[in-house]
Amino acid sequence: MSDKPKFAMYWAASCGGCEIAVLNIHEKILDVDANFDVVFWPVAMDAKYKDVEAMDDGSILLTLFNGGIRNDENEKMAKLMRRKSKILVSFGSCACEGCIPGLANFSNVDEIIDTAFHTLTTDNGSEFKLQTHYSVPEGEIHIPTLLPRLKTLDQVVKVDYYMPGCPPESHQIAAVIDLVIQVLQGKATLPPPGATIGVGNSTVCDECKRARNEKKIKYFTRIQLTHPDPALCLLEQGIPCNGPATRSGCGALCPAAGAQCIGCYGPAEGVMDYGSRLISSFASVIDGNTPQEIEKVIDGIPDPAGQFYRFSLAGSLLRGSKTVKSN
Amino acid sequence: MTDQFEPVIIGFTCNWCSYRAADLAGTARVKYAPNVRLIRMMCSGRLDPTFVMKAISGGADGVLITGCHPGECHYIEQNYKALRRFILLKRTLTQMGIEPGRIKLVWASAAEGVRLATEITKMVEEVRALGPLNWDHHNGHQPLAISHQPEEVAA
Amino acid sequence: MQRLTIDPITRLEGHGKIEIFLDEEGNVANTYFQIPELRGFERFCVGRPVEEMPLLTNRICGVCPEAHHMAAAKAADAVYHVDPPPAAKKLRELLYSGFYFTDHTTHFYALGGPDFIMGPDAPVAERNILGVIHKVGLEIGGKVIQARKYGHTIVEMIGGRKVHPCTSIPGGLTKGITEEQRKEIEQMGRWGIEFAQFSIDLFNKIVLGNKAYVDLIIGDIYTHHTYYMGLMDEKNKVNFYDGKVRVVDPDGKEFVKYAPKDYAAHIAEHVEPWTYLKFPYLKNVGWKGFVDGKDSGVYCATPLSRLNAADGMATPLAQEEYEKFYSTLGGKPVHQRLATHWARLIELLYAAERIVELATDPEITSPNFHTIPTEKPTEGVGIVEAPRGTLTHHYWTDERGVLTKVNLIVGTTNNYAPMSMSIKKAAEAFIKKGVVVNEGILNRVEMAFRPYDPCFGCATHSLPGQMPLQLTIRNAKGEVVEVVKRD
Amino acid sequence: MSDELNLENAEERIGVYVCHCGTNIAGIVDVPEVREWAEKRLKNRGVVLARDYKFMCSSLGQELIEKDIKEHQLTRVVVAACSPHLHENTFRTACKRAELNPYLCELVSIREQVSWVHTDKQAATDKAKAVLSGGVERVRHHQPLEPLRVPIHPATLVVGGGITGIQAALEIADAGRRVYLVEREPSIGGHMSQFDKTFPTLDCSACILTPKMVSAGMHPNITLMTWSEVTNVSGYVGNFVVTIKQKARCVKTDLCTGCGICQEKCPKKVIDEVYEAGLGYRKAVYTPFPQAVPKFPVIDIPNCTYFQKGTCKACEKFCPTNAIDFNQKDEEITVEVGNIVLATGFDLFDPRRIPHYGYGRLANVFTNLEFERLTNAAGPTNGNIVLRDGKTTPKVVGIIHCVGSRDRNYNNYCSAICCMQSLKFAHIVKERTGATVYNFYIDMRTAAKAYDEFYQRVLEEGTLFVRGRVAEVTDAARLPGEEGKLIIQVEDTLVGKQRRIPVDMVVLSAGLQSRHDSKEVAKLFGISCSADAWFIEKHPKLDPVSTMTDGVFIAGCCTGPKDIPNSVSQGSAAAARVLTYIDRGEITLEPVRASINETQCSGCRICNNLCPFNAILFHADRMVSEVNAALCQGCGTCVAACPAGAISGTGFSNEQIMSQIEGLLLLNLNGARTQEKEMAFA
Repeated sequence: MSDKPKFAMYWAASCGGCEIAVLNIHEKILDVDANFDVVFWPVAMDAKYKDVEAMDDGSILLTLFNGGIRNDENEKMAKLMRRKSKILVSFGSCACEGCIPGLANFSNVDEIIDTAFHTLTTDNGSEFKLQTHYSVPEGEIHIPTLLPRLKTLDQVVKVDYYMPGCPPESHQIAAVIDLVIQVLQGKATLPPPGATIGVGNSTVCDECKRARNEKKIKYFTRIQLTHPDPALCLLEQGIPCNGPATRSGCGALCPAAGAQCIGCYGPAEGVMDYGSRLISSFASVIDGNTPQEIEKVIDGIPDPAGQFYRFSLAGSLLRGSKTVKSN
Repeated sequence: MTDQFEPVIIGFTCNWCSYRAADLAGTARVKYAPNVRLIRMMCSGRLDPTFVMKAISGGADGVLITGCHPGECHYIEQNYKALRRFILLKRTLTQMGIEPGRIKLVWASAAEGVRLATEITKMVEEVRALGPLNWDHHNGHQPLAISHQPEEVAA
Repeated sequence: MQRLTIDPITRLEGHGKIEIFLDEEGNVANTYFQIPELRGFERFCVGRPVEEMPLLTNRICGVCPEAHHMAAAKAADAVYHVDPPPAAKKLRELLYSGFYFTDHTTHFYALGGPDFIMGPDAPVAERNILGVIHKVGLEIGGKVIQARKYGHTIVEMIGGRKVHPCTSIPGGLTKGITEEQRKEIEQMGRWGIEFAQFSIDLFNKIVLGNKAYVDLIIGDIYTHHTYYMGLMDEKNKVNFYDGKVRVVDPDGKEFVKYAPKDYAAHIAEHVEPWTYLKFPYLKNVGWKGFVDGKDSGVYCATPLSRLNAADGMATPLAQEEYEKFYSTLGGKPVHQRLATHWARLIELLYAAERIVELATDPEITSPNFHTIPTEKPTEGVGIVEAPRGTLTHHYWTDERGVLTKVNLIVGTTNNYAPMSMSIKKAAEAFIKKGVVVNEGILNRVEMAFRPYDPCFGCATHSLPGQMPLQLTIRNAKGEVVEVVKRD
Repeated sequence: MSDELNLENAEERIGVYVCHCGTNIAGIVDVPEVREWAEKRLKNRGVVLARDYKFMCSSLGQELIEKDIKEHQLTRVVVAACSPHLHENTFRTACKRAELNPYLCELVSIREQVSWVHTDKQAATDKAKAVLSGGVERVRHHQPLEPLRVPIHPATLVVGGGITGIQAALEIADAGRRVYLVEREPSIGGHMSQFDKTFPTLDCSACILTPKMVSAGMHPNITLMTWSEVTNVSGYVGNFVVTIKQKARCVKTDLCTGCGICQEKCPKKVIDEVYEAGLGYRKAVYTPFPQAVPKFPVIDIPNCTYFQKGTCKACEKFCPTNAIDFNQKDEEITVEVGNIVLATGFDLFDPRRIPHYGYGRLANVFTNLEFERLTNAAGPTNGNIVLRDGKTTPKVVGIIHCVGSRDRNYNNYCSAICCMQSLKFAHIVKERTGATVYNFYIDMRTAAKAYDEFYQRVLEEGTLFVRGRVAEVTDAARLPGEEGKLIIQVEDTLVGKQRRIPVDMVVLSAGLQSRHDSKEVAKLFGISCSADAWFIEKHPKLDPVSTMTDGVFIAGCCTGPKDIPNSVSQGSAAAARVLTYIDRGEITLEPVRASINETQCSGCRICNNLCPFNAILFHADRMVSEVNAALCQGCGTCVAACPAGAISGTGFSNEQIMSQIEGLLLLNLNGARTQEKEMAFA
């Protein structure tokens, strides 16, 4: 083992996009290799849980942890990585705020499993019952147990830094790796603990090229039902774009491609509840003063909870809907 | 206390109308249910939906939002913004499974102490009927430094 | 009784694990291939507006988000009964071909190829892309990175983002491409054709030139006589983006060809209580367990399956290779799973050729890339061919186009049953009484499912690729008697 | 994602003070228990000491706080007592004396919001604890602030040229300050100019009013703007910008001498609904009354033959100074003022709304204002009290009190002046006609200097008083002697029987009500109205001429019915308040303001049109928005609306409100849940 600082990357309940995004920093990967001793990175190399367990606590300098905490194994792993790592980075939307899988917190686990095993094409004998510990003739085999709701990493362990995005943009990842390397060489200092890194200071509008005016929303429409002016703010054209509330850093890719921002970079600095910011700002500029007028405009948003908490439900103040049972 | 369920309701008031209505109810010795705890803001336009989320996640069984009557806002028109936010917020919360009766908007002018008191008592009974919300119980109670505190450490 | 646990990645990590039970003699009694996670997309997509599905289902898998993006977009078109303008369809297919190009390249050079280029028994430290670079020469590394970059660039140009594209909406796309972009894509496509041919030559030299490998490929160990499925154009040529689903039987005869909307009449999903993943099979043949043959509904959906199910390739160079493929391996259908790697290269070539075809289509830069839906949204099915198998999205909505029901049959899932079978067969072949379990065997077991390029991202969350293995041998009491690691 | 509420200031040393307010609080809330609880339970929230005291607001109570701040190095103070609207300032000043920034003090109300409104002692005590802990959590996040200082523009706007407005204007002008006096009608004078005599002294209204009108008109420091209306008000105390619409007079005031020839020559007669209350005529070019100030007439365009038919121009032909100018247009004039006095007065209750009193249907039923004109020497009958036929002198007159007042069908309130006015009428009728006079009253209200004496005098004069609300006035004769008369049907509650009293003339003492447009006016000036649409005082007893809006004062009948002496004194009072501001030169404002963090602002422009005071400007060059602290009124709407969380507000920051919520929820009402919650502090 070299005496280079140790680096680890781990995924819990994630789609793997974060890993791809890291691979997409191309040449930069070699810098990682040059400056770090990569001790644990399931996708890229072989290493075993036991090896990590064997390491001294805090012996890994930097761990990028992506994926939400969906089952008991994710949770165990999160605690292990926390113990072993000096700096634990909550990497990607899933770990930071739950991301799309966090929408599962609108339902409880029973409903989720029940739905998945009662689709049109599923043929399940009425007696069918999923079992995490199952006895086969040869012995017992087991699969992990889903938690009552998907948790963000920082709801399970203390996190040192947050790096949002679905996935984080590769140029941001590269920048962060550069920073860490500079810190190692004493050329830079780490941001304050708890900081959000690899992002801009503002929100997506800051990077969006579209022209903007004072807002007065007379109606909300949907992207497929209109041909919006490509040069003008989408929100002003009634398309519920989450850009105003969403952390900058992506380069406003979606609005640039004619699509509304869906909020994958999460809330801006200091914001406690992403969805509330959107509810408040969208509502404030609705053009209507009577309940009737206002309701009519709001009817244009068919799924408010999904619209406002698309990526951040698991990390929101409410964590999920009322049906999410106790844990 | 009796063992009947006593809901806790957080009430947001504006400095110019509804808070003064509450004061007036006081000076007039109008009696109402003790379950509401009021927060004073300058204007109902200050109402940030985050406050409502915070109250619910912190264990409130209901939230009462009050302000000047439409057209009588001390800041001319800001209570309309409160109304717009309230309507959108309520729709969102309904999707989250929170009964509409738990979130109420009441206009009360500085002269309407009695009205405010009546509305409060009415709401307390409605929420009592709905039963405890106990959000913090099933979502892990948040201690004073809320977010980014591991919940089990907290709970 | 002894028990082997092959736990891809790590023991508690749980991205699919294999349980191998040995009888008292130490022969394989049974194997269980478990998928330990479920995210519940079918549940929480309900209530969402249908235009969000291409964005939400992206997040099912970060490796093939493009596939879900496309399937969702097509299902959404169907929900609105809207036919996107030709330019939109071509742009989507162009994006998709770019994705295929990257994905197949990655798999061959980083994941599948090394087994052959380096040899199954080479130490794992060498059996990876770096090893390949050392053996074949440094410039190849550059080429591979280049190829991945090009693919991503095409995806980003049309899809707006490198990972999780955002431009497909009901009725088409939110943007088109400029003439400059078109030129750039065309050039990348032409380079891609050369790269694909280079890769095929490499395969011929190293693999087909080596008798041991050829034997391994055509040997019985990696062979299953199953049904084969793939998406075909009207001439029964392989098409990734559009067409009808064609299934051929183990003898290569057409069993059925159905339109996406009819999928439910032909596909059903078997469930086992010990895994979160379901086992799709051909409804009209029936579920007979983890067995192959004409009477078992188990089918396979991989590059090999597509070639088996097709009458040929739609582009000239790929067609040549297609013919060479079957003449070399003794006619259709080819049941040897390891041949999938070769088949994948043929698809790589097709993808590159298709990129050039589409990039040179006069319509491709048309500003008419979206049709506003006018009909009432109801129900719709969208099917595309994901690299790892036929991908089906089926949505039901209310009159506002808000989802009320969802059904997803995702790529890798198609191959869950055959994969389980391959694993069992390999285990039986290599783990026999008296045989010391060693690295070579581990890898051979691994080689059994690597051809499927399993992406549990689609089914659970983990990534495809090299799955470092560990074998723990326990006696009947479950005590560890031997641990064989690969490091 | 990051946390707004971390306890960086966990080191605060907080002093808690719980007030008994005699028994006002202690009667219901177990004050000692609350104190003890705070000391124990809130210890780990930074509470270093908790005291209770009989009257915290007393000088001794305040000294207690000051002493503790010094001796225990308190960094924060929480007082649980009455409403902040009453004593926030008291305790802030106490802190200031002890060199603690006054804004580090929080006053929570356990009187108005707890002890006075709840009966269950346990519940009240629990709530008091919760409210207190809310205050403690909140105060931890208070920031030391400095009040904002705003210079006061020395000019003043007075709206309404009645006696109240005139009085206010004169007081301020005499102090040497500029006043803009705006009146909607062609002349100042208001209702008082229509009266004949004023009770109880019976001196002639015109005689005492005219001199004031004149001096207001000639005062060098008063800019008189009649035939004008305020159309827009912007800015804030000390710096209002007011737009005034000067309606076209069609008379060049610089040339007009007020000779009145135009009025003589004008061929067009118009019924004078305003000044003569519909009893008399005026011309299409007119001054409302001879002593009008200013003396310049106006042309009533809708009634002017030239404007309607295009010919006539008599006034122009005969005007000796060519002062007539048919092409005059409405003008908009903008003035800057530091303070505003509203003296917009009242409207008379319209007795038509009470059909059974017959006004408008029965010719000889008159309103009080009509009767004032009848008795006025300068009025349509030169002061002769006659019936509608213009000649017959009534032999029996019935005066009905409380018309539209003290009546839940119309206005619940007492109009304050009707009793005295009706007595005055009774006296005048007797004096001038010797007729029999009946006064129908509910009860007699003569509570002011020399009022009751006047009542006695009228009694002695032989006016007949019937106690009871009149049921109806009819001309349907049923009994002999009723023919051709108006019959007043009333229950005499003194003798306890129904009576029908035939009279020749009925005078209705219609009550006072708020101006028909008072709600719009209130909105224009940013003040609020009561349910009856009277303007609301800052405090009904202690600050009756101020409003919630700094720099806007109210006086006279626009705040509720008043007699002349009260109106005049309110005018003076308002003037005095204005002059104090002006002399101070500047005033201090609550430092509750919003500000935008420019690095975090994305320039999304959501906030841009949320501010009714136009305090938010957008810099297109830097693509960021900015709040102008001088214009910001601190409502916090933009703070709540900013999607980027880039706007913060002093005094009511997110941290303050969020932690107050947590504090309030610390103690739930059910014992079981209480325990649950307290774990949060473990």
